[in-house]
Amino acid sequence: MSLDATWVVEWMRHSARVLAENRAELGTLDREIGDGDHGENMDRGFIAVLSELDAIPDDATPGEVLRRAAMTLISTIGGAAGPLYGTALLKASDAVGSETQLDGASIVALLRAARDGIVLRGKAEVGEKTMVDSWTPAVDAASSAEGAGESPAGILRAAAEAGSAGAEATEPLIARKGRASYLGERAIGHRDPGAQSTALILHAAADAARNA
Amino acid sequence: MSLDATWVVEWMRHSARVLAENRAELGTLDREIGDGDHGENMDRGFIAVLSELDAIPDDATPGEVLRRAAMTLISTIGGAAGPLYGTALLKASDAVGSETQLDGASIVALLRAARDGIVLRGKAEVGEKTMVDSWTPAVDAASSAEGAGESPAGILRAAAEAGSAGAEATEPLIARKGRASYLGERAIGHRDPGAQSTALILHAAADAARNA
Amino acid sequence: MKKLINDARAVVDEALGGLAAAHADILSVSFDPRYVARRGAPIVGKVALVSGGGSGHEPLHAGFVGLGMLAAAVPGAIFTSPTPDLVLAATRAVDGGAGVLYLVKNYTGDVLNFETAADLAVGAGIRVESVLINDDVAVEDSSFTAGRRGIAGAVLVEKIAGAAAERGDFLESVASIARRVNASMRSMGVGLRAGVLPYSGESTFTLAEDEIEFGVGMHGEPGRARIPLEPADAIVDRLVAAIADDLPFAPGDRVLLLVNGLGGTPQSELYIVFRRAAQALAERGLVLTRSLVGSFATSLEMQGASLTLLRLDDELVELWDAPVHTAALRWGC
Amino acid sequence: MKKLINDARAVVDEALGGLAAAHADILSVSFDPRYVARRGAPIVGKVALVSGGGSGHEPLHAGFVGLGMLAAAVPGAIFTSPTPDLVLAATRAVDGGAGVLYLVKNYTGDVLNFETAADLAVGAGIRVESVLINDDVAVEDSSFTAGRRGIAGAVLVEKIAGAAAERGDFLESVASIARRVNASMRSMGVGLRAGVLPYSGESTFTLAEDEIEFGVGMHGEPGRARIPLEPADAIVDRLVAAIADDLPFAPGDRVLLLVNGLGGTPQSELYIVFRRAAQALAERGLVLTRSLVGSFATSLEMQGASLTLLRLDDELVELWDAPVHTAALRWGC
Ligand SMILES: Nc1ncnc2c1ncn2[C@@H]1O[C@H](COP(=O)(O)OP(=O)(O)O)[C@@H](O)[C@H]1O
Ligand SMILES: Nc1ncnc2c1ncn2[C@@H]1O[C@H](COP(=O)(O)OP(=O)(O)O)[C@@H](O)[C@H]1O
Ligand SMILES: [Mg+2]
Ligand SMILES: [Mg+2]
Ligand SMILES: [Mg+2]
Ligand SMILES: [Mg+2]
Repeated sequence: MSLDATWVVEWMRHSARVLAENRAELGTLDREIGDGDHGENMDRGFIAVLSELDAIPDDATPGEVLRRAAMTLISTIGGAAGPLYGTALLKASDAVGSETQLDGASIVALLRAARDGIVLRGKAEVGEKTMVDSWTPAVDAASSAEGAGESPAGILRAAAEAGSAGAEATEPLIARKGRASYLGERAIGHRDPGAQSTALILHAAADAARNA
Repeated sequence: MSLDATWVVEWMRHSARVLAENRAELGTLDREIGDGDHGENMDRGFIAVLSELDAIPDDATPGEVLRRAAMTLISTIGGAAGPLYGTALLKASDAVGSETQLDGASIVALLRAARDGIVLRGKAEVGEKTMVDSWTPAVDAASSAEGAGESPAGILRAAAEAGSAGAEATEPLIARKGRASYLGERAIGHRDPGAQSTALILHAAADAARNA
Repeated sequence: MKKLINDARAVVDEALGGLAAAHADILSVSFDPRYVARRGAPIVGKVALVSGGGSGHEPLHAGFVGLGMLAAAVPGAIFTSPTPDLVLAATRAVDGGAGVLYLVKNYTGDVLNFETAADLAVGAGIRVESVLINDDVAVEDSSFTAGRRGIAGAVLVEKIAGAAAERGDFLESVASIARRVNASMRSMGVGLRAGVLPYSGESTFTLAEDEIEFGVGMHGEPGRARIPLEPADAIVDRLVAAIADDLPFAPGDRVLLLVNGLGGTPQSELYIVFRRAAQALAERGLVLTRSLVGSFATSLEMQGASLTLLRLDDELVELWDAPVHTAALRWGC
Repeated sequence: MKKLINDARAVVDEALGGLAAAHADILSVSFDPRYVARRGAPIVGKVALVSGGGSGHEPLHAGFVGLGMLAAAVPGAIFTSPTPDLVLAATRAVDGGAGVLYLVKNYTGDVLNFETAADLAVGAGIRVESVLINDDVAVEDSSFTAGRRGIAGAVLVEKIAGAAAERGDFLESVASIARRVNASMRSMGVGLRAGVLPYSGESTFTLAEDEIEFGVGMHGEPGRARIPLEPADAIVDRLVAAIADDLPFAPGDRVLLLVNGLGGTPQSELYIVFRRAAQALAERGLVLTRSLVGSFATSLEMQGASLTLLRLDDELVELWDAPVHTAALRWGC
């Protein structure tokens, strides 16, 4: 079993929908420990990706779709999340190269490259209360699932669930990167907005693969 | 029976006390249909009069006390009320000249001169929702009481009561002078702050005469 | 509401203390009697402009003391016009022998106190002229009111008459230019949330969450009506219509547009207002020739803005462009 | 809270529309891609300063575009740093061949986006240097945070480096002056009431009626602590201590003091703050040599203020005094 460019397109569409639905909630999370714009930023970026998808040729490869989505996010989200998610998708695109069918190993490579891109740009380690705290457990879970012979859809579901757990697990943490790092102990008890949007995007990836 | 300079001094002292006590209420009346400063203004002015009284020689005439109080009010109240009350006391001072004992007729002349001074400066007629609506019935009541042979204390009490009634009677009026004139119909239902402070000052005059 | 103040009754003096410390090159502050005078005043042979009024409208008027504008400002207590003795003291401090022009916003208190001051000054041998500023079209000028109020247009009168004084015009000529500016301008404001009086901690008025005061005065006095909150463009269209129809301004007129913040409105909103106002003027065929955007005549921290439109001619443009160096307005030097 | 806006998502563009209409003599606005450029840019042979960041801090940065200051400003969405393509577009528009200096406030988003833009610009053959601004002493600069934030001190860097560019300094020299200003200045602010995000209608933070945020960031980020509301003088003393002890500033140092309003604070309160700050500097033996008071780096309509202290030397004074002509700062011309 494998996933193709249609899956990437659906992933982006699902992401746009779920981020729109959660715009206010992400905004609230970011108001609590940041500056309140994360919901707006993600929504604006993925609305732009939706328009971009319309312009993508039918025969585009997964890597091409990812690259165009990445460029769109970089030029529409702004803030910290824009370069981070943009780099993530850019590195994911590099990882899958010109493949047209993505098997489990490719999916894991894609997720890992995305995470590595974020770490490269943002220099955050696990436990610093950022989106990395959702990405890294997701990559690990995906890798285990792949090792256990799961389908791409199963791998993505495992990643999404681990990503959600990772986002939730940011709540007790003190932040050491990004805007929330100024809060010190006052960040405790609040979920990191970027980790939450990562969890939503990972679920969108899994949902997009469900009927694939 | 007559009143002397001691009465004027006591009048000013009583006025200062009652205006201080009603500072917040006068402020609220003025916030409702003006700019909220009337209580502050009157209190500031009469606190200054209190200090001025300490500097007045024991042998000062009623007219001298009134003149020094007038000058103090003019240079400390400001706003509309400062020149109006200042002129009132200045004209009252002129009216009693160098008399040392004020009989009923002098008291009426004093009040009438005060009212006329206000009308001269402010050009307000009765019914325009200003302090004149307290002063004019007070002068009329004082005049009647004097005609009926009342004592100075009785004359002042009659003036004070008519002044209070006049202040209350400003409530249903539309204002045509001062800051409240901009309100049109919205002034209806609110008592004019200047009419209210006039009523308080007239009561202070009567109270000061009680033990005289 | 919270304020960055120490003592409610020391607000005026302490703010003047800061003004003096920050702008010693421009002005000096006398605390008792209280007035603000241009550094180097009196200037012999030049007409001296003096304005004043209640405090709480900063930078009006003390922020406009300096080269090319006011010779002195006389700040009263919060929302309370200053007393005649203070105006007289300021007058004496800045009279350079060429006479003093009082610029008085039309409020009963200001008029009465400046009137007395003028009497006293004339009695002391100083030539004084007074010009009344009454640019606010919010309230009808009829025998049923105290007449039109003076609001943000005061800044334009002070700037332009100040330039005339600076170039050496005689007292009568400076006064007549000030009257011309006043006659050629109209203003109106809108309030979204009232300022808070420092001594009582109370708002000067209260509006519902969906209400605005259309035509609000700069002491929080009421205007034409309370109306529902609308988009900025709709509010601006109402203001422009009220102002432009009043003079009236005619197609082809060159105009100066002042968008003035009332104290608690951020600059971005003032520019949103300016944008639509400029469009609305263009739609009426008016030629936007000069602009000013900022919080110049405020009402404590009131949220809202006012528009002022001034019809220009060549002389007014030249006087507007002349150098000015005050705490709140500076160009050309 | 009510705002004078039309559409929460059009706020930035519409405010820029007003800026363009009011200041056509100084700047021009490109809406797509969105940036603000100095009129007449590019200027051949002169270093071009480009800054930018999230919107909601007006007049920062667009209000500082013009002679003697920025060549271009790149305003992002509200509180969101602009994207690299916009910075690149602005860079291309103003590069006069002598190179472009990016002035970047230290926020993860700003740093990342300007970093990418610099890569792209260098790829396009444009010489680019970047200087990071991080004047806010509120939060410790340690490996446990994203580092010190850049706040109102940005205005001083832009003014002084802008003057160096205007006099014809080379790129490296302008960058080194900008770094010197950044290294010689410290800032800190206090918030009394948060601004409201236009798109959600929600405050960026919530304080009790008797609380203030000591060391607040200019996006409403928290500072050192929430403390009880105190008299202005006590608050100022805390701020001055935090700032002056940090560099540290030493007796005899000549300093520039900027008292900056955060958007919803009236000028009178800023001068009350200035008054005490000037006293506190004198008590420390610091020599107040230049002053600036106003709302220059705001946070929507937040109530509060920040202080910035810059240690001066002869060259910095000369560059500070050099002519500047922008929407929000003007002197010497
Ligand atoms: N250095 C970093 N590494 C990884 N993620 C980061 C870093 N800095 C910030 N983030 C993520 O970005 C999120 C904030 O994004 P957003 O609100 O859009 O940007 P901004 O902080 O510029 O307003 C945070 O919740 C966090 O997950
Ligand atoms: N033209 C006038 N004639 C008589 N009284 C007036 C006139 N204008 C105002 N007043 C009185 O002054 C009072 C307001 O005084 P105050 O609040 O101290 O001054 P201001 O209106 O300048 O703030 C009004 O309530 C009214 O009674
Ligand atoms: Mg954010
Ligand atoms: Mg009043
Ligand atoms: Mg008043
Ligand atoms: Mg942001």
